[in-house]
This record gives sequence, C-alpha cells and structure tokens, in this order.
Amino acid sequence: MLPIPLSWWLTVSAALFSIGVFGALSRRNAIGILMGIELVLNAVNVNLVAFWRYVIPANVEGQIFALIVISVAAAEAAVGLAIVIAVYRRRHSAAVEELDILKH
Amino acid sequence: MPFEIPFVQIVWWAMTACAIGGAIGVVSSNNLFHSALFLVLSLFGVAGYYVLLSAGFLAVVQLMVYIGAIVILVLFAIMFSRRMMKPTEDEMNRQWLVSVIVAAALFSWLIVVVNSVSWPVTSAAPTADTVLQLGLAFLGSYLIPFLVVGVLLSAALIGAIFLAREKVEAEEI
Amino acid sequence: MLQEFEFVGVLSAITLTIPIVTLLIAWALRPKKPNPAKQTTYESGMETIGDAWVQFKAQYYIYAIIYVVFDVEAIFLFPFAVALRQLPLYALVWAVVFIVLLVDGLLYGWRKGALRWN
Amino acid sequence: MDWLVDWIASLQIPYLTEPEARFLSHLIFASIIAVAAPGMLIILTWLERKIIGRIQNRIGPNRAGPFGLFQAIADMIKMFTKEDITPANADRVVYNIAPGLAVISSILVFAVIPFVPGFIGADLSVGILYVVAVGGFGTLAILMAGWSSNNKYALLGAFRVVAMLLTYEIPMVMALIIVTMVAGSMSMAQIVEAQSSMWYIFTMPLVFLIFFLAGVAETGRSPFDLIEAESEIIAGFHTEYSGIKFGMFMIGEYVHMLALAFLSAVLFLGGWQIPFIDITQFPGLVSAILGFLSISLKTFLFVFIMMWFRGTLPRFRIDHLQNIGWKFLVPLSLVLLVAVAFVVRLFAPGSSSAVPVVPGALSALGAPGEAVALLAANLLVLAGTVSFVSRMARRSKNRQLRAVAAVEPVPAK
Repeated sequence: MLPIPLSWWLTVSAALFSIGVFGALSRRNAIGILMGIELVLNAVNVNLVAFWRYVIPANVEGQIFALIVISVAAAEAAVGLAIVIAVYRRRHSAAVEELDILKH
Repeated sequence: MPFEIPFVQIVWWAMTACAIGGAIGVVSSNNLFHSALFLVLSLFGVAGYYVLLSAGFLAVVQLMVYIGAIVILVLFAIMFSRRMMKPTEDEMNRQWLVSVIVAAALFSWLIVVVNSVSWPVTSAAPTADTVLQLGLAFLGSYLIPFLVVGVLLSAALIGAIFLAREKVEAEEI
Repeated sequence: MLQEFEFVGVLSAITLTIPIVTLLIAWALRPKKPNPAKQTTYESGMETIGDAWVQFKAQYYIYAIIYVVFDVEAIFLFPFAVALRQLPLYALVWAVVFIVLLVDGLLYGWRKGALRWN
Repeated sequence: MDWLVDWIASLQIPYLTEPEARFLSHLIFASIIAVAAPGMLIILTWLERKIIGRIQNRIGPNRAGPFGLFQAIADMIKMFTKEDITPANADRVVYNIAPGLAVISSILVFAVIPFVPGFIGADLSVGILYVVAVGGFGTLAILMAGWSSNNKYALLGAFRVVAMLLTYEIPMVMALIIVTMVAGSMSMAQIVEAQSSMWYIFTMPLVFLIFFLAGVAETGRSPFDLIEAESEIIAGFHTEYSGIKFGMFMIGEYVHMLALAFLSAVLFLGGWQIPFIDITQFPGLVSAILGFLSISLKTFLFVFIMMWFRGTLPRFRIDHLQNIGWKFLVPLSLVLLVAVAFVVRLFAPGSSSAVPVVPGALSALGAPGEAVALLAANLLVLAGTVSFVSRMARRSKNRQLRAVAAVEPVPAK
C-alpha cells in the first residue's frame, strides 16, 4: 500500500484548483489572472500524475498528459503576457476592466 | 519499515504547506511581485509532489520550465507594466465576494465527488525507466501530439514576438 | 524515487541553513549605525529622481519568450535523446521536423528584427 | 555512498538500521558539500589573485600569511564585520532572501556530481536536467535582488544579466542534449561510465566549446561580466548590497564557477577516469583517492582557464553578446544537434534491451566508428560555420564599402 491515500492528492488538487479559480476571477490585473490560471493548470497536473501513479503506473500516459499541459501553460503564458505588454504600451494599464476598446 | 511511512507523510505535509500556502499568497498578496514569488513557492511544492508520486522527470521539468522560464516571464511582464512597490489600488475587483463563493462551492463539490467515488487503486510499482518510455512514446504512439506541441510552440513564439515587438524595420539575415 | 531524491532534499535543507547562519553571525558582529543619508538609494552621489521604474525595453521580454519556447522544446528533446538508439529511423525525421518548426519561429523573429539589440 | 551506509549499518547501533543509516550518511555528505563548496571561496579568490597578478606582471597578495594565503580569510572577516546597509526604500524581505537564494542555487548543483567511482550524492536518472533546473533559481535570485533594491541601476543591471543568462542557457541546454544522446542517459554516473573508452572532448570538441562558452556566460564572469560593468551601470544588480550580503553573491559566483568546472570535467573529460588505467579495478580506497585526484586536476584546469579568460579578455558589449548568443551559438548548436542525432542513430547497435531495435546502417563499425564519425561531424560543422561566417563578414564589409563609395565621389585623377 502506498503511504499516502489517493484522496489526499485529490483533495489538495481540488484546493489548488479552487484557489486558482478564485485568483482568476477576483484579480483586476491581467497578470494576476494569468497566475491564477497557472495554479489551475498545476492542480490539473497533480491530478493527472496522481491518477497515473495510483491507477495505471505501468504506462506513462499520465506523464505525457502532464508534459503537454506544461507546454500549453508555457505557450499560454508567452502569448498572454505578450498581449498584456502590447495593451499596456497602448493604454498604460493592465487592469482588465479598462480594456473596453471593442465596446466603443 | 516503521520509519518510512511517517517520513513520507512529513514530506507530504511540508510540500502541501508550500503548495497551498504559496497558492493563497498568490491570490491574496496586494503586491504583484510578491504574488509571483509566492507562485514560485507553490510551484516548488507541486514539484515536491511529483517526486513523492515517483515522477522525478516531471519534478525537474516543473522546476526548469515553471520556475526557470514561466515565472521569469511573469516577473518581466510585471516589471514592464507596474511601477515599483506602489500597491496603487486594490488588486481585487468588485466581484471578489462572488469569487469567494464560487471557489468555495467548487471546492466543496469537488470534495464530495472525490470522496463519493471509489477509485480503482493498484499498488503496482511505476515503470522503471520513465524517460526512455517517454521518448519512445513521443516518437511512437504519441507522435501526433508531439508534433502538435511543436506547431503550438511555433505559433506561440511567432504570435508573442509579433505582439510584444516594438516596431522596427525588418532585418536582413 | 523518493530515495533517489532524498539526498537532494537533505542537501537543500542544509544549504538553507547556511545563508541563515551566515546572516546571523554577520548580524552579531557588524556595527549597526544607520542614518538617513546612508540609507538613500546609491546613484554615485546624485539625488535620486523618481522611483526606480526605468523604461523597460520590450527586447528583454522577447528574449524571455524565445527562451521559454526553447526550454519547452528541450524537455521534449531530452526523452528523445535518451531513447534515440532505440527509435526507428523514420522517428528521427519527425524529431527534425519538430526542431525545424521551432527554428521557423526563431527565423521569423530574426527576420522581423526582434533579435536585434538597439 | 553505499559503503558509508554499510559501514554505519555495521556499527550495530540500536535503532540505526538501513534506512536511518542511509539518511545519516546523506546528512554527513550533504554537510561536507554545504561547508566545503563555500569554503573553496578562500582558495579560489587567493588563486585568482595570484594568477591574474602573474598575468599582469605583478606578484599578487604576499603579505598575509605564507604566499598571502590568509588574504582571503582577512577579506572574509572584513565582510562579516562590515556594516550592512539596507536602503530605506528597499523591499526588505525580498532584499534579504535574494543573496541566500543565489548561494543555495549554486551549491545544489553538487548533489549530482560523481566525485569518485560509486560515490555520488544523488545519482538521479535526470541528473543533467536537474543541473539546468537548479540554475533557474540563480536567475530568480538576480531578478529579486534587482527589483527589491529599488534602484534604477540595480534593476537595469538585473535585466541585462537575466537577458544574457537566458540567451546563453539555450546553447548550453542543446549541448547537454547532445551529450545525453551520445551517452544514452541523463545520469551523471552513467555519462562518466560511457566515457571509459573515449572522452567526449576528443570526439565532440565543438560541443565542448559551445558548452564551455555558454557555461562561462552563465557564471557571469569575464568576458561576460556585464554584472560588473562599473562604467555603465555602477555595480549591476548588487549595487545596493554591502557587507556579507554582497559577500554571499560573491560566494554564489565562485561556487557556480567551481560547479561549472566540475560539470565540464564530468561531461567532457571523463570525470574521475584516468586515461589507459581502469581505476575501478583497484581496492576501494585507492580508486577513490585516484579518482578524486583525477577529477580535481581536471576541475582545476577549467578553473585556471576561466581565470585566464578574466586576465586576458576585454568585456563584451551587450549587443555583441546577444548577437553571439542568438545568431551564432543557438543556430550552431541546433545544427550540431541534428548532425549528432543522425550519427548516433546510424551507428546504434541492435536490440540490447526488451525493445526490438533495428540496428543502424553503420552499426557494424561499432563504437570506434561512432567516435570517428562524431569527430568528423563536429569538424564538418565547424568548417561549414567558419566558411559561412567569413562569407557573411565579407558581404557585410563589401556593403559598408559600397555605402561609403556611394557617399564620397571618387576623387578625379
């Protein structure tokens, strides 16, 4: 038997996920929102790896999924922060509420 | 081994303190720079989790990609878009109370789901040479995802350079 | 796996104490006579104008983007490198395609002058 | 490491069975590393002053103690007893964490260095990647220091240094991937084993050059010492640091340099191996001493080369630095990567493990054939690069000449 039950991992992952969701919803700054999303992706990764370890440890699928999530996170951060920089250069603000160019 | 099991659990609790404490710091700190440093703590905790889950390769990748690269990117973006050490206005937006409720509801629902399903757990040992297996898989049965990642990264690179670049004239190679 | 990493954990714990101990020793030994002039920002004797926020060049950020993308590329190439001797020959071609895809992005940046320092 | 575990377990101390004995031996070895690595600072700074003094036709420190050996100790005492000024505007917590992080990140590399046969802190199966990952903390420490001191020059210096570190990390990682390919493993111990017949510096000189150049840039030492470009940005990211906190950045730099020298020795000079002698055949203690002597000598060689650089080469300008990184080293390392991948695969032997493998087309030539082909690939890429670069240089020179000729009319005879 593994020393730590699977439900512990899932609980921690759920907590990380919820904190990340809270961060993404409550931040005014786009960079803060991105950091919240990073937390969510990490929670997903913990889940993937925990299920891999406890359910199908003979294959490596869990790690493959986690690696792909990590690369998606990297791509998302690069493009998302580039958008923040482009917007900041134009509007001198990174607060998402003020990004209403499309409304006017 | 009477020593082993509590030892692993001690490490687990330490890593949980890092991961969850860091995550709370990320969302609650009023200084974005501090938020990013708390993110490092949280990511470090998750890397520790990977070690406990015998995914050493992922743990090192987590450190290398997240702390070595993504956090640096985030810090650069913060430095670009913020004046230093002036927590000018409140970092929370008007819907923060709603967000707390949503997050709490989500968490309790997830806990209910986690505890109501009996997961088919095995206690088999994980594959020995994970990295080798990963290499074989990426260029074997997971070839398409591998190439899609290549396309994704290439698109992200081009898109991000296009967005972040200051307008300068083209250059001859 | 935990056994493999045990030494790393122990070493991290011990190295963590080194800076703390050093700082404590220095704290005990050193004089403490702060005054406002000492604590100003050091700019070769000039008065500081404004805060430290300098005009940040987007150039730095572009380097960081390229670095992130190549870092992620590297984490896929390391398993490839380990498995290289056991891969079928055509797999090598696909790996080259993967690398070329990323070089593409680099070439785009190069052509657009994103790699130029000015 | 194992004999230490066995020895502690054989003492028959109550409650001290195998796992506890392993933990205890790890604790002992970790303490030795954690104290010895910063302690080397004393020897390294003394050595550096002596060597640079000789290069500049001086004697170097010669007053304190025999051969001036105690000079470094005196400096240490000075660092400890100096007043430590924290600027009033600094972000105090981050400001104090940054130097510690710089020290930690450089010491942690030593966890995966195989010092003597069978004695390695943690023989991780992902050893090479671990080295890169730990280096990331150093970058973070620099950004933290630059940001938290709340000083224009510190922030600017931090940006510059981090941009340089990121640039040179890519060719370094590519060189590490090439080594992984040839050795077929990321474990440091196995990489050393794989070099028992031929050291990689002889089969892959170009890869070694890329690795070492990028590595020296990573340590931020001359000729890549933009950190200390006093004439431009005061003292870079540690402008505001004084006393022991400045000293800790210095410890970080020197330990990093030592780690780079050890890594170069392990990855390219066969680590603890001695040419033509198989030291593992000797009894434990003899092979340990021989192995440690061998790796120390190689490490010292690289340390000496880095000091030699510092004594002779002028500092790069930042735009040149970035150009060398992005437009020369990165493409070159990618081309090399592909070339070496083909060579390694073509010479791969048939299936030795459970996976059925089609042997490469040239596998009949075996390991010596592979070594020759690797060397040939390296030299070919080198020749191609040299001819390409010289052609580009000529073209750009011609373009400049034409531009000048277009502005100034040819004088009449």
